[in-house]
Amino acid sequence: MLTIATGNKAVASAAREAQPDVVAAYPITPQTEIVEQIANYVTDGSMRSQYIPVESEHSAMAACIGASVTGARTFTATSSHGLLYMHEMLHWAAASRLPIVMANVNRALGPGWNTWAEHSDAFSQRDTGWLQVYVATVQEAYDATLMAFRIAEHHDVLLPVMVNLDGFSLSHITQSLKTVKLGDFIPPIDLPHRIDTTHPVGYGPMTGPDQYFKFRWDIERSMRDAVKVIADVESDFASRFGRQYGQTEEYRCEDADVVLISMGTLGKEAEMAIDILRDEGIRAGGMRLRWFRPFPKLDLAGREVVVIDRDYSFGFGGVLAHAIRSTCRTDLYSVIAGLGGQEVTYDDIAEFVRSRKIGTEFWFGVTPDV
Amino acid sequence: MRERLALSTPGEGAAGKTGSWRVFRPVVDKERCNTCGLCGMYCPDGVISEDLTIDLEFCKGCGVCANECPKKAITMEREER
Amino acid sequence: MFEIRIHSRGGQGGVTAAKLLAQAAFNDHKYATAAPFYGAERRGAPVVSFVRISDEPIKVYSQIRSPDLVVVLDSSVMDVIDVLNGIKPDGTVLINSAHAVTMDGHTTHHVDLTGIALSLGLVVAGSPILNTPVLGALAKLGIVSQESARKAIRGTFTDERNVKAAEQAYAEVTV
Amino acid sequence: MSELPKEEYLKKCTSACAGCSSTLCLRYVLKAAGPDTVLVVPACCTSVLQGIYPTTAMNVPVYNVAFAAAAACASGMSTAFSATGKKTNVIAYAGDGGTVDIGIQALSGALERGTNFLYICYDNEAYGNTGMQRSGATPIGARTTTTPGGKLETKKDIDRIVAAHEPPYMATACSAYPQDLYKKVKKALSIQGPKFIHILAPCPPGWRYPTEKTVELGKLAVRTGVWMLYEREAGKLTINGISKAAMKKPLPLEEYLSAQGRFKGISVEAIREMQLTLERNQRRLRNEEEGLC
Repeated sequence: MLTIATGNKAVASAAREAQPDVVAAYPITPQTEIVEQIANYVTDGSMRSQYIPVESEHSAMAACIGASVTGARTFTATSSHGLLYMHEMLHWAAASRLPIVMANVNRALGPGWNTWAEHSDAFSQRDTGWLQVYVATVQEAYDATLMAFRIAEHHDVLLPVMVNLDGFSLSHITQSLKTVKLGDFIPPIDLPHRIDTTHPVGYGPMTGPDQYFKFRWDIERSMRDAVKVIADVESDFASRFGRQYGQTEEYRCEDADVVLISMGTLGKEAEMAIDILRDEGIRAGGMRLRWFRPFPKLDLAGREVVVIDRDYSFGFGGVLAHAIRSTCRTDLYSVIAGLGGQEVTYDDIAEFVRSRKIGTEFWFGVTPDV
Repeated sequence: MRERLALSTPGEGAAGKTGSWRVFRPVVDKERCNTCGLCGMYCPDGVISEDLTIDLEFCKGCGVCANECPKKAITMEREER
Repeated sequence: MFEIRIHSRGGQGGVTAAKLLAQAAFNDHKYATAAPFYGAERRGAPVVSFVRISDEPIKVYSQIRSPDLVVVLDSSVMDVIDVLNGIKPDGTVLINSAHAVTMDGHTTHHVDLTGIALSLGLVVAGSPILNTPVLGALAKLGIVSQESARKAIRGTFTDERNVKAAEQAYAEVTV
Repeated sequence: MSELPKEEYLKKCTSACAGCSSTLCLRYVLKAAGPDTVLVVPACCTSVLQGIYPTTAMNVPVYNVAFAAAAACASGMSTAFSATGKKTNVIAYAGDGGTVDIGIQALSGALERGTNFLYICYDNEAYGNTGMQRSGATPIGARTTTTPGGKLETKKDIDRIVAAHEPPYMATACSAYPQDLYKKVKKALSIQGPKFIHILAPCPPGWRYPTEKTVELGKLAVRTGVWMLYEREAGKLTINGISKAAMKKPLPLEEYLSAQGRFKGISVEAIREMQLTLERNQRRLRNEEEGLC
């Protein structure tokens, strides 16, 4: 069905379609609309999930963990400080190999209080063992949420998935949305290690130095296996519903001399910038990174690279820039822009590319010699 | 199935043969024992069976049984190792 | 791409007006996005929201800086905000006012949305509803079709007075 | 004793300290709950005493969870079981630190939401697993590794905090009375909604008394009135007989204190404060039972 929706409503609508058994969530700006919408769905009977109105995000994730380990399909949503408050439980969920799906509405961290878009909240959870995908349109928020369940629950993965959408600039904007009838796209959940009181086991007991590392390695192995699972699920999604996604979304990249890499809504705005640059005779291409964990293998050989980070690792640099610098063994021009919802237009992005100085870092809006 | 996470299977000896922890061992005077079963009821580790024999492989030697026995039928005697 | 900037005060329905307009444009088989700009404001503070309508998919997420049309739901915001900021040279203005207003050489349409809402009793918590009647005025200006506007309103509100208000605004707006 | 099931759900043997009263409690909790039970265990002695992977002494599923998360995790579990029509008992089994301190928010939330589960706090009045640091449940005057001069504050009254949530069933128990504990767990599990049982569980290394005195210490706590045994079912309070008797003819508090190394050198003021606290507590309970408040 073709309709219009905000990013938040698209996520809630996808969650309803996936029919989780349990949703445990706590409201936080700008994610609140997701929780409200799910509460509405549950109340009007269109969603048959059990909704647990927990008293904190730490408890939201703990409740999801408790539900998930019984073999139930489980969903939650959060943002910013809520995500950070969950941090301990994010590790717990992943290491318990629980396929929980969570929408995270990317938002800056305080102080000062700032409810606008930034990726630092999710990037600071990058080592928790969660798969992370970043979306750029209302449609993609919907599609990625649906696919997240199938990817997470796949037996070669069995890790939780975080679907990230930019606060306000995607969560609150209204765009068209094609909803789908899932059919058998997501098979029934089958958690191999779900609690069975007729075959009792102890979950996550004391595990000594002679054993512990094996389980860590298996998380990494599953992250690596997830690359293929993601590709398979995305291609099956394309064949059923006609929309193809990948680890990255490329725009006029084939013959590009300079590739601009970014994430989230800035990646869409960047396409406008690429068109402007092309009109000026600069052979630029855009690459929007969708999957951050597992991190994709990018081929950037022989190209100049400009990276926009909507985040920062203090005392170090842009997190995305660093990831690309190290995995692609390439130097690049690192732009820090859009922090806390800082307005970044396609004109600004085009100028980042024009004035690139490979090997340096540029903070947008701050004097360049800082 | 791959070993994805630490799942422990129930079994005896999860903490080893805890009988080796003992300094004193309970010794039952069958003459005095009236089989009231309080020793078994109070044994924290449940190593005293229904017929009131003490599993010395696992008994940690805490002495609760001796302390609670109304007939003073259990004495704690030094382990000789 | 046609870009519309809506100025209002918190609680007046500017954000909902943007959504309704996007829905109506969508009903016309156009691409549309509605984006509220959420500041730290509270009720009564000036609020701005953006609508983009296009025949092509819309990739822009940043704020509208050079609108084709500026809609002013509350003329008092003009005391604190330059609503014409960045407007295209041939850009036009739609203003909620009982009287004609001249705006620095830009074609300006006016309609008494407040009067329409009050006459129909469309008042919620003491505030006249402006977001549904404004859709009628926008339809008259050719931004969306009248039928699509009606459909968008009916898809969101059950009170038929909203449709009536839009029809009245359609009839009364100056062109 | 004949009414108690013979089944043991703790395999020989846990790595609990010799004379551990919380293990004794767990034996009876599980006897009462039976095999269709899941334990949710936050960081506490019980996380360790199950044994080391790959073998566990626990013959029911145990989900080990982070320190602050037991009640919330149990919430999710209980909700999921009921969503799939399962009647499995969900029991959070947590120490005093995980209950009165770091886990109190999750506990309060789960109680308020009416979660169908049983929360058991086994209270050894300190962070036992990490070597006896003070907790909110440590009594005044007790020496712990973080109160080397004796704790200055009185024990946090978690029972009144829980009671304010008006759960359909709550009770206190003590490891020295395992049959009483068994009955209370049985009753709790027969009731729908959130249930809370607070067990005083003496700890030989933490309280510094010889291991064989574990049951004796528990009895002393009850007979001196330091620990009151009662149940509150559907808002109606019943003080158990043994505590009623103790209120009439209590053993002197000093008998309880002098049996433990942790109270060595306790000040007269601290003893007086403890005495006043227990009298206040008894008065309050008696008044409630008699319908005077």
